[in-house]
Amino acid sequence: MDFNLSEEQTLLKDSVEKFISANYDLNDRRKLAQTSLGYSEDFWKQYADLGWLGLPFSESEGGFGGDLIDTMIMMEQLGKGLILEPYYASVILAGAALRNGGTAEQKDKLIGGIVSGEIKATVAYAEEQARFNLNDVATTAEKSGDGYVISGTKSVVANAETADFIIVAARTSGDRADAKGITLFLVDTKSEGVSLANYPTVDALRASEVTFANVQVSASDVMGELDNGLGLLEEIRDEAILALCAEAVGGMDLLYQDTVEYCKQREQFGHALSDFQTLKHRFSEMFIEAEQCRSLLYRATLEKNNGSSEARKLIHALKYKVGKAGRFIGQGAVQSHGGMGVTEELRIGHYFIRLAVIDSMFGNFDYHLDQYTELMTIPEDKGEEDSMPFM
Amino acid sequence: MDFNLSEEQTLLKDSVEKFISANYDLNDRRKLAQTSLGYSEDFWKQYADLGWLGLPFSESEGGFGGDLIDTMIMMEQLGKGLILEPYYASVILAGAALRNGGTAEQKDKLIGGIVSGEIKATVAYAEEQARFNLNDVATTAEKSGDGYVISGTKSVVANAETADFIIVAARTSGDRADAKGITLFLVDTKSEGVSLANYPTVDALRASEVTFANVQVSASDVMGELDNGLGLLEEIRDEAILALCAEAVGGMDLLYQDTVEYCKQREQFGHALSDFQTLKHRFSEMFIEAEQCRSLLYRATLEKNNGSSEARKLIHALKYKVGKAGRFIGQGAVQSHGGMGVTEELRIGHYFIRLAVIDSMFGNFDYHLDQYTELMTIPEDKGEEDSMPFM
Amino acid sequence: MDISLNKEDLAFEKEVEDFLAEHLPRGHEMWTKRAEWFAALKEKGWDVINWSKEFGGPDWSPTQHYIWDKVSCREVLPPVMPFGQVMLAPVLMKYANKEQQERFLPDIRDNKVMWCQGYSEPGAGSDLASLKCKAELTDDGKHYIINGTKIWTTMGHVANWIFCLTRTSSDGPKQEGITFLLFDMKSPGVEVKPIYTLGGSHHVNQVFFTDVKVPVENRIGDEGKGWTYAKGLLQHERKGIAGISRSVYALEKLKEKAQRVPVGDSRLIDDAGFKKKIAVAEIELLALEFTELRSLADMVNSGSPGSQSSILKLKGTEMQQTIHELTLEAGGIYATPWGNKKFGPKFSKGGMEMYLNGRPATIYGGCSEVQKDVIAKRVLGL
Amino acid sequence: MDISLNKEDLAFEKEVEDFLAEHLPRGHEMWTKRAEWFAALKEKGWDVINWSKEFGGPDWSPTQHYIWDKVSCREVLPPVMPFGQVMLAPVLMKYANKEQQERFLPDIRDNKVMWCQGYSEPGAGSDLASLKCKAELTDDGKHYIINGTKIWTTMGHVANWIFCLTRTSSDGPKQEGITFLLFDMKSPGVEVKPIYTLGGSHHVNQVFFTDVKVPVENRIGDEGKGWTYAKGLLQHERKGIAGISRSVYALEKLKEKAQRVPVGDSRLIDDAGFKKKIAVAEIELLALEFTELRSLADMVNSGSPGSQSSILKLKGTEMQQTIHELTLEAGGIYATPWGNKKFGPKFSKGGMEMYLNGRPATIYGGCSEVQKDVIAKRVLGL
Repeated sequence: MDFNLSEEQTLLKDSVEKFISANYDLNDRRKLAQTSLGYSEDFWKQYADLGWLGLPFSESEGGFGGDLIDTMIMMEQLGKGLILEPYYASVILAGAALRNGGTAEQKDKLIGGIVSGEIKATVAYAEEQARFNLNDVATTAEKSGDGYVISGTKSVVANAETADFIIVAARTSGDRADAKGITLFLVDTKSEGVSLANYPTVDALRASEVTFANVQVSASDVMGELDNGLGLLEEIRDEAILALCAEAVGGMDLLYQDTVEYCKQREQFGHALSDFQTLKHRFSEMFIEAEQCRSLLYRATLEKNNGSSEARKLIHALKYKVGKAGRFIGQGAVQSHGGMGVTEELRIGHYFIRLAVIDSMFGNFDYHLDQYTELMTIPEDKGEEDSMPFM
Repeated sequence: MDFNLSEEQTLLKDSVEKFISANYDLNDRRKLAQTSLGYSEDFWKQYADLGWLGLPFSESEGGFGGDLIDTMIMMEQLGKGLILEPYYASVILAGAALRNGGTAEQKDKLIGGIVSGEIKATVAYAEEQARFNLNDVATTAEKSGDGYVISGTKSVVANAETADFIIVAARTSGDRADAKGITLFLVDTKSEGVSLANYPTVDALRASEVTFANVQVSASDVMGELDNGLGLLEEIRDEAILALCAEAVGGMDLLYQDTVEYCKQREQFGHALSDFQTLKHRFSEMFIEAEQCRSLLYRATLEKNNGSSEARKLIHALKYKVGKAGRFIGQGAVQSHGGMGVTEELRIGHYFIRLAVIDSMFGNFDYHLDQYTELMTIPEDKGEEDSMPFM
Repeated sequence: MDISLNKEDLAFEKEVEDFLAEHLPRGHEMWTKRAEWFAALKEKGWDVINWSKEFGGPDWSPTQHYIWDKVSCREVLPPVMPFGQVMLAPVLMKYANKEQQERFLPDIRDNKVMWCQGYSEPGAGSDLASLKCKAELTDDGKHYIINGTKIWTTMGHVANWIFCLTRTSSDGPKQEGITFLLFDMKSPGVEVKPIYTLGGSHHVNQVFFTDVKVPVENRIGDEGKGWTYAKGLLQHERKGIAGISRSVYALEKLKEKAQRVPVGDSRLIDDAGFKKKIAVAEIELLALEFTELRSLADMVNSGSPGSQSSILKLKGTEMQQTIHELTLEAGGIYATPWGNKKFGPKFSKGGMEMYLNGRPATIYGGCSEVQKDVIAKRVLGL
Repeated sequence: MDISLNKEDLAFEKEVEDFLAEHLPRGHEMWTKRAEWFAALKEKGWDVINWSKEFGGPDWSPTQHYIWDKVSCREVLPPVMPFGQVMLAPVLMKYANKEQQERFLPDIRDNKVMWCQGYSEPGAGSDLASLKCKAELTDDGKHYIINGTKIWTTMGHVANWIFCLTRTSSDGPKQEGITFLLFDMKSPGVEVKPIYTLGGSHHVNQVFFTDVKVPVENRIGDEGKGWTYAKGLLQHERKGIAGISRSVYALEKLKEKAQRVPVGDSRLIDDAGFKKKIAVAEIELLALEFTELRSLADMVNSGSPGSQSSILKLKGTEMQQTIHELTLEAGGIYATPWGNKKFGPKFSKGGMEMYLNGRPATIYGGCSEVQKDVIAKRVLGL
């Protein structure tokens, strides 16, 4: 049992921290968010140069050979910076799709470019009628000659505007909500019939509604198994949730720390705000919730990294807890800051929003609690009475 | 609109208050609870003399002619005293059954005696497999000649040991959980085949498991309509919940008031406990919860008294809220008292227990929230957008 | 005890309903037919409902006010900024001299002058009485010279006039030495700096005063007594903030909206967990409505609200936030596109903005923490 | 980062499991074969697992302690009162002189002397250092004379000896002038008065001392330094109170029990709402187990627990109470008969007693409010 970072992990953590503190001042971030691109291509090149874009890919694929723990460390630090670059879309989402389901050819075609920063990609999975259910896929891919024709609309696709490729979940057989019959396709964004409605999201990132109108793809664009794409989609979701929650935990630390610092300096009724017991206790509770999230993050990440069969359950638990605690911590921070908490001037408001957005991604806390409850182990009733009452 | 008590109501309230403060000192109560009867026949006679036992019965039936508001006032004050006499069983439960479902003959037979204190009665409705569901009745009453033969077991029947009559819900037709086919019967406790296992309950009251083994009753013992007893049972439940919640609200007031007083006097770290902001805020929240319960109590009681169709929904809302708030207030009081909160020496522990018991009666807060949710009005979707966002 | 409305009250309820049915501009007309609406209100004598009879108010009983709130909140009324009519006017009616009343009240009534509020300062929020913005009387006794700053000044960038708490003396307790002044926002030395709230909206400002000259005639009441005048005014603010009837309405609307959120072949309103959360909120509001009624009844009977009234602002704003949260949750991923107008269930548009903008409800007008301190002190005697 | 146990740890886990399988008396034998069990433990060298090697402890690593907790909590072990072995012994091993160690430790190890704790006083609970029970040295310097009272003395009515914090000086800060004394409960002047907890149980007492004479040889360490010795001891107490592994086990048991509660033709475990409440508790425990592990890892690496350890007592006791509440709810009406043994689902027996007895878990050993103060101070620097 060991919770220490290895030397490489410490180096990784330090280098991200250094980058963030040099480049992600709140004002600079705001300006960057308002550019037409919404992020910095320069930074993206630096990410590539530092090896970050290759982090989760194996060395044989031209990557850095990191594991899920490395990604967790990376995302926690990036979360503290609230970065605007499409790391999540291209490296986490598309990366997970390629690593877990890409054919040799697809890997060859994309991974090198993703690692060098020359290619960006994303995954399109959400549809309006599905709410949070990954099975529910109305977008269709109909067999047509050697290939398929894709039609449908995907919602809130992260960084689609700047993605060269979109990996899209479509139905190749079965009814709309069947588990079987879903297939993932690798689609060139420039293909005929792909149209995007782009917008900024409330957390200053970018996303799009992506419409596929009879988009022609070839059989070699199938990613993973035909009709068995749900498993791959769930794999992508699991990894995405781990990354998002690492990011969230990074933000939670800053939320309570900033709040404590702010309240130390601010006086009311002749005392620093931080002298008021109600606030002290709220801060303690915020700390506790952040630490409990960190514990679940470690637990779920380590189990997933070990390939444990308990991993998915833990990931549902994690997403639930991060959503719930994120709201508590975010609201506690805003309330304790008074009016300043919802201004553009302090970073806490931005973390507050980001945590709310993360909760909505891949299902909110209610959804994941329901999922967890369904998977929860119910032991066989041995009918034994406790010989002593509990405790 | 008027929330004032009438002159008669004020007199009633004052007389109960006076009785409680004269007779229900905590030590006296403990001694009384430990007697074999578990309450005082003397007090019972005083109740009768003061007219309390006739409160909900009409004047033509020999009662006092009070309404549900009067009963609420009565129960709130009795709740403050944590009285041990079988008022709830005989006047509230059996009273509701008789008033709402008794035949002229049954009323003649019982009400006079109940009002004078010479007859006591109770209602037996709970069964183990039913949990909180009133439909689910395994006890059977089979037609036999002119009458019926009752067989089955009823649980936690309030004050059955001292009851002369037990009103029991039994199945006369249909399947075990059918809404139709339930009939209430008036059974003399001394009838052959009625056996009781008596015990004290955690709140120092008395209850029994009552077994009916081929108990013979006549057709004139049917109370309310044959096969349509569920409505009567629900009516009894509604009135019982209103009474129990009035009692609970009385206890809540004392819980927060006692806690404030105790913490004013007790010093830690050089300050009265009541100077600590965390405790102050907890007390404020306890006060708020008690007042919110009182608001729902008034609302539900007044609506029920007016015969409003919204009454049942409000009664579910009330029982939910009283269960939930009762736990919050009770736990807050105990926690703020330190170790003293769970000793026999202070009354707060006794209210704490009583609130927990009330929550279990006729369904706990989860059950009533489910019931409320089911009955909740869902307006037709007019498809209108707000022209302005809310607030 | 009786909760039925009496015959007169029922007749009044009908009158309100009929009036709204006849005159209220709906939908887009809310913006194009504003003038007609306000004219109809004035014609009816209902334009300044919180004003005393002497100044043109309708002299409603507390019950009538309650009925108005309850009925009108089911509709969307063209908005009126509360600063003049609701917050300043009661102070003027009570504490200003006749000349000041004649000078300021008619323009407030006719929405001719837009007011803003100069209360909070960067170092004086919940502890408002510790304010520092200085007002010094000139030697000739004719003017005050104002130096200092105010913050969270809603609509300060468009308002014509400001009512402002200033410090004229630092001797004695902090509640003394505060003076209530009115002045023109175009006065030399007034500078308004926007504060951008999350998402870049501009509603609030910080206002800076450098040697702003204010005639003594613009002082309300006595010098140094401004705190007393303002305190009463804060209570008016708080009552409005609770917005219980509005929350009841909003929750009904949310139930409608949740029918429009598809969950596969089902709808969000049929999701047991979500429905139960709505039920919990509804039960709390059922209680809170009655807590408000009880407070109202105390007003009618004894002229002052009972201890329950302290609950209203605290729980009322919590309930608003609860409804915001549920609306945000209902929007799902469609609450995240900024200013989303096109995608997903339409109501999700602005869901996040509403959630963000709703957070300060438990901060301004006496933050929840202070409200609990107040209950501990006034109700529980601590 | 790695959460797997290494080979040695896995071997140890197996060893513990095997030992329990072979020696632990189960069911009713827990009471009849106690002596054999303790003998087997002693034989194995596992009777005083928290003691240092020098005094006969097994010298386990923190990980081994964790494994022991985790494995043993799945079973019901014959109870040992913690006062001697767990609470007093560490103080003796660290601060007592050799003679005292030889005099007291063997009897503690062999459960020959039953100890009780004299800490809290009616006026000194959370603020323990304000204790007043007085110990005065006689003129000849041979004895202390004790006058005062102690409260919440668990098992004081059957204990042979007491370890007691007394005040030998009132000069200086309240933490100074406290002296740690041991004495015989049969000493003249010791009077034990029962305190009945709700339901009439008698476990705790108030103890009164009137001129109780205690030889100076029974003082541990220096006069006036007792607070330092006791503080470390309180931490041992807290660790035990958290009981996280035990809660994990109890929640599994509750899932079994909820299968035995009929809800018509269904079972309580299939009730969506109840099941979800169990899931919420389980998720919190999943996190808390890992928080404990992280704290343990910090112990292994740096010799002191990390800031996470402050969470354990606070959240651990909350989780116990949550499980009590859920068990009470599961019992339904059958939790209300007092001492119910016959009716309803069997486990409901004692449900209310458990709920009541569990409330003080967030009070003693550092109440939750003080724990939050401590986190604010030590972790957040406030």
